[in-house]
Amino acid sequence: MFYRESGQFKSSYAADSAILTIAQDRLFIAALLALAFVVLPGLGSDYLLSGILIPFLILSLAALGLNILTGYAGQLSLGSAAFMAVGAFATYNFMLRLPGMPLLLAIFLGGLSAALVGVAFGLPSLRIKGFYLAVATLAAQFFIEWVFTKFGWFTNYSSSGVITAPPMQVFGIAIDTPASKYLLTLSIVALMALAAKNMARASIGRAWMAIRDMDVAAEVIGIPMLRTKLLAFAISSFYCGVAGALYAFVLLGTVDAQAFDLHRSFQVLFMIIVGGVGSILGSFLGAAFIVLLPICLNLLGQAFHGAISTQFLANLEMMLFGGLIIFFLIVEPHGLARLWQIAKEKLRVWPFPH
Amino acid sequence: MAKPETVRPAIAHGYPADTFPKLLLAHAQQRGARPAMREKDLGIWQTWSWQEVATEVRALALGLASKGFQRGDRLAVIGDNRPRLYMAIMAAQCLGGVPVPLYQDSAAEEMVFVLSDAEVVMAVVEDQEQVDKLLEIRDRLPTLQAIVYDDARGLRHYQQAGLYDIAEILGLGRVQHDEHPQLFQNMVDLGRGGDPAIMLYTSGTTGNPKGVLHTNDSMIITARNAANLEGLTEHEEVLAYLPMAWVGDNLFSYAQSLVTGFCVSCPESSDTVMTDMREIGPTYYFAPPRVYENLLTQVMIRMEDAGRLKYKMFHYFMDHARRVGTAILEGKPVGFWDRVGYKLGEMLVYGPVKNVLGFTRLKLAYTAGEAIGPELFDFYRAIGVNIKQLYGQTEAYVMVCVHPNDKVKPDTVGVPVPGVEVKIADSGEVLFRGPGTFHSYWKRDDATAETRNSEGWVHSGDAGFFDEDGHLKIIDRAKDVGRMNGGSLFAPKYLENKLKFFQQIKEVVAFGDGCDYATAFINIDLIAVGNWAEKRGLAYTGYTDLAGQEPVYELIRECIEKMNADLATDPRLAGSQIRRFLILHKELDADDGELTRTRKVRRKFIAERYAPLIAALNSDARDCTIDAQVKFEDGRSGNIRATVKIRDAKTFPATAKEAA
Amino acid sequence: MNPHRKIGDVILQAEAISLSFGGVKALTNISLEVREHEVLSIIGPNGAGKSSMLNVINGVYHPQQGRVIYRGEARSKMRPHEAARQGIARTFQNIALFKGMSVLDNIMTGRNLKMRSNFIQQALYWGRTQREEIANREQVEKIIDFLEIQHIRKTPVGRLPYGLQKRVELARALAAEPTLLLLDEPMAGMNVEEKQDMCRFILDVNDEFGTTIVLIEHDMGVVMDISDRVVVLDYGKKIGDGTPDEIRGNADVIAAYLGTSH
Amino acid sequence: MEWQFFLEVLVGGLLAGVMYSLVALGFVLIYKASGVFNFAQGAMVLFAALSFVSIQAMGVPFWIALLLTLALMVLLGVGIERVVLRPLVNQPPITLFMATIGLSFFLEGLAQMVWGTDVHGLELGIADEPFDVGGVFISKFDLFAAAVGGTLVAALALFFSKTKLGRALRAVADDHQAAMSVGIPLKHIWAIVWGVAGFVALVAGLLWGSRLGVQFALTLVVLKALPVLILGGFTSVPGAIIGGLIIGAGEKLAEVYLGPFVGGGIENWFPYMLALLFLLVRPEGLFGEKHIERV
Repeated sequence: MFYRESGQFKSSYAADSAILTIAQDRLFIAALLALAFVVLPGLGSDYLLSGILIPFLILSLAALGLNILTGYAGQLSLGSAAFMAVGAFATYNFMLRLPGMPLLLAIFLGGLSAALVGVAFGLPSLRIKGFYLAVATLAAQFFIEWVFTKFGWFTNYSSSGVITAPPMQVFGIAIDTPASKYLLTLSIVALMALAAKNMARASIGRAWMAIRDMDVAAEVIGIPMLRTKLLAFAISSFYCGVAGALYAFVLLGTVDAQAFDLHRSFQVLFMIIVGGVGSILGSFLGAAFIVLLPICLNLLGQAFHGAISTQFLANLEMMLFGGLIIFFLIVEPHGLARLWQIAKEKLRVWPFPH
Repeated sequence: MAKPETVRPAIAHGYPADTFPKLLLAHAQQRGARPAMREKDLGIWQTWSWQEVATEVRALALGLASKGFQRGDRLAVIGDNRPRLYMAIMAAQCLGGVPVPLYQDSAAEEMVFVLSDAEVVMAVVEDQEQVDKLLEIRDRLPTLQAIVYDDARGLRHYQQAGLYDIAEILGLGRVQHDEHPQLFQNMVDLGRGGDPAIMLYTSGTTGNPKGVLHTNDSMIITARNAANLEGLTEHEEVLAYLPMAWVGDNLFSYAQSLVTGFCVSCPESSDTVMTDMREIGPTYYFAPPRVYENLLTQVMIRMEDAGRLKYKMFHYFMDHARRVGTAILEGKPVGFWDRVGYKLGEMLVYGPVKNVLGFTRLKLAYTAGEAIGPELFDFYRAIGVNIKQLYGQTEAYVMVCVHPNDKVKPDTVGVPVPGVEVKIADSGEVLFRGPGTFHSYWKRDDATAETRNSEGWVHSGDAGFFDEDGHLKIIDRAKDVGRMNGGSLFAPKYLENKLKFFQQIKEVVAFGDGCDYATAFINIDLIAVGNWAEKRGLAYTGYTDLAGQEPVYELIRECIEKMNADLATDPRLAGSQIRRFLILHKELDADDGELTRTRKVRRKFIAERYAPLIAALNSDARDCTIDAQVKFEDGRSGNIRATVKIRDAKTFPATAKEAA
Repeated sequence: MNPHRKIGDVILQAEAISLSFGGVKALTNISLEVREHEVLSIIGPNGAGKSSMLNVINGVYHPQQGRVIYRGEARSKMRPHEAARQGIARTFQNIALFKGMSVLDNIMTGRNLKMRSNFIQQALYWGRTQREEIANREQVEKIIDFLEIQHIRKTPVGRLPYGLQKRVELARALAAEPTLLLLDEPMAGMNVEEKQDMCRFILDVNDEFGTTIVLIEHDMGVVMDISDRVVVLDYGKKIGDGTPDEIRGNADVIAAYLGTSH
Repeated sequence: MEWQFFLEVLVGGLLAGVMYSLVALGFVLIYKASGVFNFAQGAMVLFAALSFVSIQAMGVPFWIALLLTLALMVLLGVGIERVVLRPLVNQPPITLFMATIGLSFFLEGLAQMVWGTDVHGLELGIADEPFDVGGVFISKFDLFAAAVGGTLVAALALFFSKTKLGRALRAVADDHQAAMSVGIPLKHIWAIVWGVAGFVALVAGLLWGSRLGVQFALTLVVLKALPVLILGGFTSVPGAIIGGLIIGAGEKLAEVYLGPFVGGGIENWFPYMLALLFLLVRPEGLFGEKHIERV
C-alpha cells in the first residue's frame, strides 16, 4: 500500500545487494532509529527504559547470537546462557584485575573469552550432529554453571557467589542513569546487529547456510567444515558473551551464575523460534515477544486484582509459553519474521492479493 | 502538466547541431555524466553516460570505417533493443551512412529483399541467431561485406570471413582514434541537416516493402516539435521495447532522446518487459492499444482473487475515479469532497495499481495504431494516467495528429501537431504535409511521386474527417471506404471497430458499398455470451447453437441499435447505420482463410464465400441457408450446412450532436 | 560434437580402485582415465557403482585400495573441499541445493572458494568484502546469463520446478570455474525439451570454458550423442571403455544391458 | 575396606543407573517410532507422578489410582499426537524437538496448575534400608527399582520382537511407507507409542517420586537421561540400559573419587562430559549403526 517501487531500479551490484533495497524501507528504518536514539531516551520513562527496552535489547543480542549458530549454521545449541555467563564473569574479572581497563574493551574481551569457550565446546560438532550435538551443548551449560559457582576466584571470593558491577563510564561519560544505560546498550546492539546482517549476506553467511541446508554438498563445493562451524560457534558465543556482560552490568548490576541457567538458554531458544530461525529481524521480534508476554500477563493479573494468584499466573505463563511455541511451530515455523515478511509482500502487491 | 519549455537547439562547437552525431557530441559536452542509455544485463541496469556513449560510438564508427564503410553506405541493424545497436545507428550517421534497422523476428528469407534492395554494405547484429540468418542468405547479398555481432555467445568457433566481434571493431576504432585524433570530428563536421539519416522499410500490405528515407532535418525538427508540445525534458525515462525497425521506436527511443538528452533503457529480454518496466518506471511511454488492454485485463483478473472487503474497496474507488478522475487529470473544477475521496483512492488504489503496472512516474502515455475502446481510455485517465491517442505514419516520421492535454476524445486522433498541416481530399483521404515529411522512397521515385504531390501533400491512405472540435477522426483505410447508393460514405472498419467494443461481439464484417443500406455479419464472443446465457439459464451445446438462439439475436440487436443511435449524431456517418444483420453459424477462422494470421478480416474472401448471405441481407428474407467449408482441428475439411437467421435493427434519423 | 575442441592429455587417473561398505563391494579394481577437455560418460545398470566412482574421484568416499592421480598428484585420503580447491566440481543425483537460499545465493556459494576476506571484514562489509562480493557477483551473473536462469535469480530454490533446480545446481558447480566437472545424472527425471536444453548447456560449457566433464547418464541417446568416450560399469566392475561407436559394438556391454531390464 | 567401599559405590551407581535407563527408555520408544526427540519426557514423568499422588490423596486406593493415572497418561499421549505431532508431520526433526520443549513447558505448567505446587510424599511401601551382601551394603529400594526397571525392559523387548504391533512400531521408525503397508495407520501407531511412553513415564515417576518426593524437580531427571541417550544411541533399547548403567556408575564413582578434588557438585555435568568424550571416539554411540551418507 505504501510501497511505490516503480522507478527504484539498481544500476550497480552494490545497490542491488544492499540491506534495504526499497526506499520506503530505508525511510522506515531511519524513522525507527531516530525514535530509538533520539526520542525514547528523552521521553521514555525509567520503567520503559530499564524494565522493558534494556532487557529487550540485551536478550535480542543473545537471540542474535543463538540465531547465528542455530538459525544460520544449523547447529542446535541449548547452552547459550552458559556463554552469556562466560561473557559476564570474564568482563567482571577483566575490570577487576586490570584496573582502569575501559568498559567497552572489557566487554569486548568478555565476548572474546566467550568465543574461546564456544570454540572449545564447538569442537565436538565436527564429529557429532543434530540431537547428539544439542545434548553436548548441555554439557557446556552445566559445566560452566558449575565452574562459576564452585570456584570463588571468578566471583572474587564473594560470600554469596555474586559479581557486582563497578561504576561504569564510556569515553568519560558516566553510565548511571537508565537513559545512558539504554543508549549504551542500544548502540552496542545496533552495531552488532548490523555486523551480523553483514556477515549473513557475505560469504561466511552463505557458508553457514550451506552447511545447514546440505552439509555434504557444502563440503563438495569447497567449504571447510571445521573452520566454518567453529567460526559459527565463536561468533555466536561472542554475541552471547557480550549480551551476558550487558545483562550483568547494565541490566542487573549484581548477578550470580544462576542467572544464566538452563532456563535462560531455553528462553533464548524460544525467542528465535517465536521470532524466526535464521532471521536477524526475527531475533528482535522474538525477544520483544518473550519480554512483553509476562509483562502483559502481569498487567492482566493486576487487572483482576488478587482474584488470580501469582502462582496461578506463573503456571499460566509456562503453559502459554509452551503452547505458543507449539502454536508457532505448527502455524508458522519461520516465526514472526516470516509473518512480517508476508505482510510486507502483501503491502508490496496491494491492492492485488498476489 | 506544466507549460512546455522550449528545448533549445543544442549548440556544438559554435554552430547549431543539425545532425544526430552533432547532437550526440553536444550532449557529451553539456551533460556528459548524465545517463544516456541503460540496459538490464547481468542482473542490474548497466548504464552508459552521454560521454561514454559518445566515446563508444566514436570507436564503433572509426572501426566500421576502417573495415571499409563509406559515406552514403547502408548499415543494417538487426536485433532486440540493445544500446550497442542504437550506437550502431549513431555510428552509421557519424560516417554519413544510412542505418537500416530490420525487424529482428523476420525469417532469413524475409530479410533477403530488404537487405538486397537497400544494398546493405555492413550489418551490426545482436547475436548468433541473427548471424546465422545472415550467413544463410549471404550468397544472395553481393554487397554485404561485413557482419558485426554484439553478443559472442556460441560464435566462438565461427570462422567465416567478414564476421567480427563488436569488441574487435571497437578496438580497431580506438586505435584509429589514437592515430588520427581529428578524423572522427572531421567526419561528423561533414554531416548536414539535409543528409539522409535513416531508412525504415514500411511493411507494405501489397507488393514489396519500400524504404522510407528521412533526413536529419525532418527527424530532428519533428522530434523537437513533439518534445516541445509535450514538455519533454532531459529527465524523462523511456523504455525502448518496441522493434527498432518501427518508426515509433526510432522517434521515441532515439531521435527524442538525442534531441532532449533523456535516458533510454533497454529491457533484459522481450519476456521481462513488464518487470523491467516496473523497475524503470518510465515517465514517457508508448504502447499499442492491446498492451493497455492486456494490462487492464490483468488488473481485473488479479482483483478477482482478492478478499471481499478489498474487492469492494477497489471497485468503490474505481467508480469514484471514473466519476471525477478524468476531470481532475484535465484540471477541471471538482468538488472538495470528491477531491478528498480521490486523494484517498490515490493512496489506497490508484497509486498502488499504477505502481504495480510501472506507471507511477508516468507523465505521458501514447497509443496509436488501432482503435481503442472508450472504457479503456476512461480507466487509465481516471486513475491519473495521461493516456493520449496519436496518429502517425512512417512517411511523416510519426507525428501527424495528437490529442491535446485538455481535450481527449477516445474516438478521435486529436489535432494536427505544430508545423503539420492536414486536409481531407474530396475522396475522403487524409493528406498531410510538414517538416517531418519523408525525403523519398529508396530507389522508387515513381512511388514517391505517387504518394507525395508537387505541393508536398502526402497521401496517407487513410480516410477520415474533422469533427466539430477540430479533431481528426480516422474511419478506415481509404481504399476500403465505399459509397452507398444514397451517396453517403461507407467505412466498414469504423463500424466494425465500434461494434467490437461490445464485449459480446468478437468479430464483425460490415457491408454497404454500393448497397442501399448497411448490413453486418456478427461473430459472438463465446465466453462473454456463454456466461450471459448461463446466468439466464439458457442452454446451448456450442457456438453454432448459441449463435442461432433468438435471445442472443436480441442481445446483439441491442448492441447494434446502441451504435446506430451513436452514428445518428454524426451527419457524415448517419447514413451507414446497420439496418439488417445476421450472426454467423461459425467463427471466422484463419485456418479457413477468413482471417489473416494476425486476425484481420479478409473482406473480399468472405464476401465471395458467403455471397448468398449478403444477397439475403439485402433482401427481405428472414433466413438463409448456406454451405460452408471448414477445416477441423485434425486437418480434415468438411462442409457445414446451416440456416442462418436474419434480423432487422432499428435505425435513427440523423441528428446534430448536442454541444459537447 | 564440436570439431574445434582439442582433447588434451590425461588429467585424472583412477588406478585399481576398490571400495566396499561393510563387506558389500561397490567398486572392484576399477581403473580409468580422463583426458583434458573431453566429455566422458559413465554408464551402467542401477547399482553398478557409477555414483560411487564419482564419490571416490572427489573425495566423498575413500577407497580401500587404489589411488586417484589428479594432474600428476597422487592422493588417497582427501576431503571433498580439498578436491574442490583443486578444481573439481560436481552435481548430485538427488538435487543437493541449499533449500533455504535463493538461486543467486546458491550460485554465489559456489564461488566461496574464490573469496578471501575474513569475517571481520565481512562484518563491516567494507573494502575487500564489498569488492569481492561485487566481483564475484559479476562472474555469477555471467553464469546465470549463460544458463538462461535470469528470471529466477532471486527465487528461493525450493520453489523451483525440478528441471530448473538441476540447472541451478549446474550453475553452482560452474561458479567454481572447475577444470573437471562431475555430473551425476544431470538429466534424470527431465522431459525431452529439458533434456535437450541440458545437453546444449553441457556441450556449451565444454566448448566455451574447455571444462572436462565426466557424467553419469541413463539415456543412451544422450550419452552416445554428447560423449567423446564412454566407460561402462556393471556390478562394480568395468566392462567397457571406448568411443561411443566402440561401446555400441562391445559384446560384454550388450550382454549386460540385455541382461537387465533397460 | 577400600574395595568394599568401591563395590558399594559401584553397585549403588549401577542401580541408580537403572533409574536413569527407565527415563531414557521413554525417549527411545518415541524416537524409534516417530523420530521425535521428546524433550517433554521429564514433564510427563512429573505429570504422571503428580497425577498419581493427587488422585491417591483423594482417598482412591493404590491400584485404582494407578489405573486411573495410566488412563490419563494414555489420553495425554493420544492428545499430544493429535494436537502437536499430527500438524507437524513431515517437518524436520529439529522442529519436532523444539515443539516438545514447548510441550514440556506446557505440561509442567498444566500439572502444577491442576495439582498444585506442593511437594507430595510418595510411599510405595518399600523401606529404603540397606542390607548387607558380603559386606557390601545395597539399598533395598534401589534393588526394587532395578527389578521393576529390568522387568519393564524385558517386557518391552518382548513386545517389540514378538507382537505384530511391536514389529509394526519398529517398522515405523525405519520407513513410514512400509509401516503403512503393514496396515496400521501411522497416527494410531504414534498414539500407541505415546501411550506406552506415558506408561513408562508413570513407572519412572513413581520410582523417582518415592525417592525424591513428587515435585517440580522431577522434571530434571530428564537431564540425567540425556547423557544416557547419547551414549546408548537414540534408537537402542539395550543402549538405554547399558548407557544408564555406565552413566550411573561413572557418576557415582566420579563423585566419590574425583569430586573432593574439585569441590564436589560435579554430578550435573560429569555424565555429559563422559558421554561427550565417548562420542568423540565413537560418534554413532554404543549401539548405533555406522551411517553411510549416500549422495
